[in-house]
Amino acid sequence: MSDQENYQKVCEVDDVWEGEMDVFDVGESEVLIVHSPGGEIRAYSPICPHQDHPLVEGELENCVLTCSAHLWQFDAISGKGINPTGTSLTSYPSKVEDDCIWVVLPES
Amino acid sequence: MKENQKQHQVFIEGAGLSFTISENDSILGGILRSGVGIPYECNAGGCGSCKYTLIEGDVVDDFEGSAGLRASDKRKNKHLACVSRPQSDCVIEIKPDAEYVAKTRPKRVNATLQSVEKLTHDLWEFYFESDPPARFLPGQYAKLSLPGVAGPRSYSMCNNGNNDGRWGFQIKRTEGGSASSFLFDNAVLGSRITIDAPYSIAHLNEQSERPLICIAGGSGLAPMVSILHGAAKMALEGKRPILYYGARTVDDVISKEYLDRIPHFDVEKQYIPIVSEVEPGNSWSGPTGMVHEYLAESLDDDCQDCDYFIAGPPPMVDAVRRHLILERKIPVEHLHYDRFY
Amino acid sequence: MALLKMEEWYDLARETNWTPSYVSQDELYPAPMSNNFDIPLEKWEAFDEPYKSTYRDYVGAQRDKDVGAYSVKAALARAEFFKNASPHWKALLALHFSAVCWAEFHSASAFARMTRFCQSPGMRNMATFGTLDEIRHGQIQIYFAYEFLKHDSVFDWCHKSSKTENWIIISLRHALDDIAHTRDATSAAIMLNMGLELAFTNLQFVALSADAAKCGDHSFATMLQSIQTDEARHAQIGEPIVRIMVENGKKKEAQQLVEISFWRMWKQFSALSGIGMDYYTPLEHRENSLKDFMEEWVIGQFGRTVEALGLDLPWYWDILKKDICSFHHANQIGVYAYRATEWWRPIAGTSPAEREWLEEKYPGWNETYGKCWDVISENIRNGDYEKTVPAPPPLICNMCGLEVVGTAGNEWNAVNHHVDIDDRRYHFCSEPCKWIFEIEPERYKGHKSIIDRVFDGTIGPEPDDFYNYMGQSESERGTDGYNYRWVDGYDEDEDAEKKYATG
Amino acid sequence: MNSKVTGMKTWSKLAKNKRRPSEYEIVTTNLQTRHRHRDQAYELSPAPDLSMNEWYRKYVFDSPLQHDDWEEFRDPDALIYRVYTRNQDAQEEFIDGVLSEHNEIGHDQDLQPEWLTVLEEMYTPRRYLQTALQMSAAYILQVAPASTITACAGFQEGDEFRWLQRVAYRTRELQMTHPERGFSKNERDHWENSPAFQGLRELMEKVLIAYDWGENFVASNLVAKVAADETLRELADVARSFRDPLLASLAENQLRDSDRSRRWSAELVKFCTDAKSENKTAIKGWIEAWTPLAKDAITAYCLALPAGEIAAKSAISRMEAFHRSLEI
Repeated sequence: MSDQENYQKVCEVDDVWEGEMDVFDVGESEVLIVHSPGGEIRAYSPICPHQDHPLVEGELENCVLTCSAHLWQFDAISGKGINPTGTSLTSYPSKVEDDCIWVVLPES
Repeated sequence: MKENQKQHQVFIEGAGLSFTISENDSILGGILRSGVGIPYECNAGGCGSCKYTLIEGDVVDDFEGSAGLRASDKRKNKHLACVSRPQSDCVIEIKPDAEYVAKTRPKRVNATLQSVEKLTHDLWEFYFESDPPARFLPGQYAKLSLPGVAGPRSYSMCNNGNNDGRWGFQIKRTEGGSASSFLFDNAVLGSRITIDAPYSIAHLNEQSERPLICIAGGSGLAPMVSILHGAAKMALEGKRPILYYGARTVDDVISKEYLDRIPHFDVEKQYIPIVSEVEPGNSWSGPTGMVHEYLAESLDDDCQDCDYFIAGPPPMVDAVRRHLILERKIPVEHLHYDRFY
Repeated sequence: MALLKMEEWYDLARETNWTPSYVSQDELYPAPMSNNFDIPLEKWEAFDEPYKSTYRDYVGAQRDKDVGAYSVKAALARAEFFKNASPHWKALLALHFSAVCWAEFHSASAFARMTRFCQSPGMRNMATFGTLDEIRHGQIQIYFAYEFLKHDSVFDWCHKSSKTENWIIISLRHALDDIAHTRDATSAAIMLNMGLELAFTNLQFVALSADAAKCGDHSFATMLQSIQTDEARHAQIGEPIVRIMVENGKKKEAQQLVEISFWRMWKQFSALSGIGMDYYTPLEHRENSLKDFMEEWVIGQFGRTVEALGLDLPWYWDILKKDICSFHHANQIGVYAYRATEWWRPIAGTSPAEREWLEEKYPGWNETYGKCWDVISENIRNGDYEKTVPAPPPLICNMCGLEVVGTAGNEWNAVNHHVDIDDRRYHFCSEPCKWIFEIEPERYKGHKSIIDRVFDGTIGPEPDDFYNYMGQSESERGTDGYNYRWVDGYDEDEDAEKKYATG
Repeated sequence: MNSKVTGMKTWSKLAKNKRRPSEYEIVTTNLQTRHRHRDQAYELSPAPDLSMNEWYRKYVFDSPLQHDDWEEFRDPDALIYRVYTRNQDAQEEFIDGVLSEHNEIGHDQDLQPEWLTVLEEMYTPRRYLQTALQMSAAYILQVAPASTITACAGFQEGDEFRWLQRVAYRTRELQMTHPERGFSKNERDHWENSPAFQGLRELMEKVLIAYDWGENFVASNLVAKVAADETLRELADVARSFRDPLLASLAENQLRDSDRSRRWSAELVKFCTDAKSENKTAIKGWIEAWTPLAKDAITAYCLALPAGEIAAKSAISRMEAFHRSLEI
């Protein structure tokens, strides 16, 4: 894949434990890393698609991410809206390699 | 309502929109008055919904340290539209949202105090009258500028829009609150105030056919009374709205006589007051506890298909919406509320 | 609701003794778990708790108590409070939580012993509430402590301390195991409920709660009060038992159990709460001293309760009256001096203004303990930080596990109370500690104090061996909570920091 | 300056999992002190000088049931105190409602005489059985080698007490409606002497003195409690046929509590057998040793019920099904 060289390092896997999420700076951008219970790791845009509100202030419980502003809920693994449906988190390609988390961010 | 203030031009980047706004008006007020919609709720710097990025120009923030703005937002040159005013021509970045376009654009009017009625020991109803008609939808609120009180305060109307220019508000007396101290201690019939209204999209939607459930606490009663009056005009066949009212003590419960004035509203069947602190020995026989706990026990399984209006003290609104959305899985678009802090 | 009133059926739930026939009474109630003190069974069955509560009411009331404490709003307020708290208050919180979380949770087992091995049905039921209460107290306090952990790692000890061999933890464990966990159900009930809860929880929870409220930590204050109301419910187990003992000719035994447990607990409270009250509580929030509290609540109130139950005041009452003005002052010097052996950041609490308060509350303080602090302060001013840490290990009491101390200065009065058994010399800080040992040497003589463990080679000779043994990595060793800025007062922080910081 | 004050993500003891711990783990793990030194569970003279250290060594450290790290046990319900009281408050409110409702419609007046006899001889004496179960849970708690086990046993003890009080309540209520009968007077006699209860009493008395921690846990939670509960289930079934929906509701609610006991007990079995195959042998042996007594107890009780032998058979088969589900 030509993406290979576009991967940027976000953090170490140990920085975000299973059941946690956190925001990291990658260059000029920010990325939300979600480490779901069960071990899946995802990278998302850190802002709720509803309004300009940081998702990291919400809750991550049982693979459901809840935004603290209006309680919009998303599946933490697929990023799809649970309530309301028909919306989803902006997802970035990510991988785990050498105990680190890497993402590909869109060109800004 | 002096219009001799300096005017500035504000340009919304990306949207290709621009509007003129007086130096004394908030960016949010200016945007809404020009017919554009952007997300907002509390209009007082608390909720953070109306955040924008300042690209060029100067603004002044009226509320330093507002809860709606984080340190990281400030670093990114973000401001809150509801509590910032332009000091020069500006370029800002914010995503317009058609849902928030005002059905009636907010206007400032002068009004005088016409009547006062005591609903409980500390919740009073005040009626003001303006020359222009009172234009608003059931459930909306106004920003009141009161003599001797710094900055406007938001209060919901308790009546319906009308051509007579009548504006009804319910205000709770709070110790040391300057707004309530003006209204309770200093105002006399004929006292003049300025009303900037209407605001909020948490208003009654006459197109919705879902049954209504109104949940209020404290002075959150006002928009519910407005909504119930509004609903009375709609022909919701067989779908009686229900009003849950959370009161701290038995003395805070709104009388049935007052609510009996709402047309087609059967207080015995449609009004459920819940008291959280019952003094030992009190003869209160109605439900007790917190409103959200009562809802947890009493809402029917078909509660999914209702519209919910919620207003009251922030912790109550928060607990109720958490229950409805997180536990009852009610679609978020069925909930109508403004987040105040 | 057509429901019976509690009084109509409550007694039936206390008629639950039966006569075993498939096993013997002795098998069902064996030593060391049970002891009926040769009092006939029907006398024990007459156990009557003054305040009655049903399971139904219990879960309702307890649920309500927890609602506010666990709210998001309360949690935010606590986090905010903690961020702004002074090093004084942080040290107090760290000390409080690391001592009480596991200790309270562990008490659930002591109450369970009463439920299983006592022979009074009423007590069995009350003790079941006690068990549940103690699970609550362990859990709610550790939950509070956990909120501070993300700001300050010293709070890790609220969770990890229970099984460590840190000398303060050994001392506390020794005292609690002695009175609550290694006694028969009847003795444990008297010792735990009278000697600890009835005597001291007011001191711990009401006083601390008042201080917390003054400092603006309202949710902590409310939580402490709610714990105190639980304690008041289950502590009532003690009084009816003492009455039964006294009425049946076992006053001497009851008296001794109260005397042992009260003294053991006094030593713990003296060191932990005493230092907390008179040194760690921020000066502006201090009203009463340990001595004030002890005189009112313990020597006064508890003393009257003891006499009303038909017991005598403990024989060491005069010793106690002197001890409340001295033991914790002397121990504070030790706790500060050996600060590296503690996991929190100890406070000297002897800035000029604080010394004035101490002198006012304890006339003569300057002439005695103050002299030690003069030397410590002088060393700090001169940059001789190593001189503030004593080289030789302290002498540790083989009963209470705390330092053997006396009044410092001109009135130096340390007396080495000791007992010799089997070629081993046991040291005691006081006559009552020695008296307890001599009542039943078998209970205590095999135990080694932390210093004994150094001398017998259990702990290796290197300094790090000592800390490793106590479970303390390098970052878990206490340092002065103010980085010595207290010496000339806390005001000129920046200058002082420069002056004392780079040691 | 002091080295910079920094916080931690979680307790160091929970950090190795690299997983955000649940509230249950935060407040329930590692709060026990006695499982440290083989001869010195308690901080006083080591065994044998201190008899309580001797007790703990003999019955816990030397028990055939062994685990290298008891602290790793987790309650499958992850129950904490505030959730326990919240749940049980709701259940008790429900029970209040059930009792009140039946009281108002004069439920007890309409009971048939032959059913009243069953209540008198078979139901109200069960408060003694509840006491024995309360005591039994209390023993598990005080010898449990980890705080997570302590908590499970503590809530179980609370549950047993809950039903002790509810049976006492019903006893008094029945007595008030039927004062001519033996309610609240003869329960102890039935418990001590009636053939129906002697098996259960023998079982409970012997379980109470099985002091080895492992054996006690097995005999109590996997055998005796299960047997006692299954007899209650049979009694409730009979209640339905005698038009006593009240007893049926109470029993159903009580058995919910028992299900929780079975969940954590089964989890503890799995935790032990996953760690050491010797534990499997030990648990299996204890179940086999205690089951005959339990079967006799069930049979004696059920034979005194109108349903008789069928009841005994179904109760026993449910107990055996539970044992099979443990996959020992």
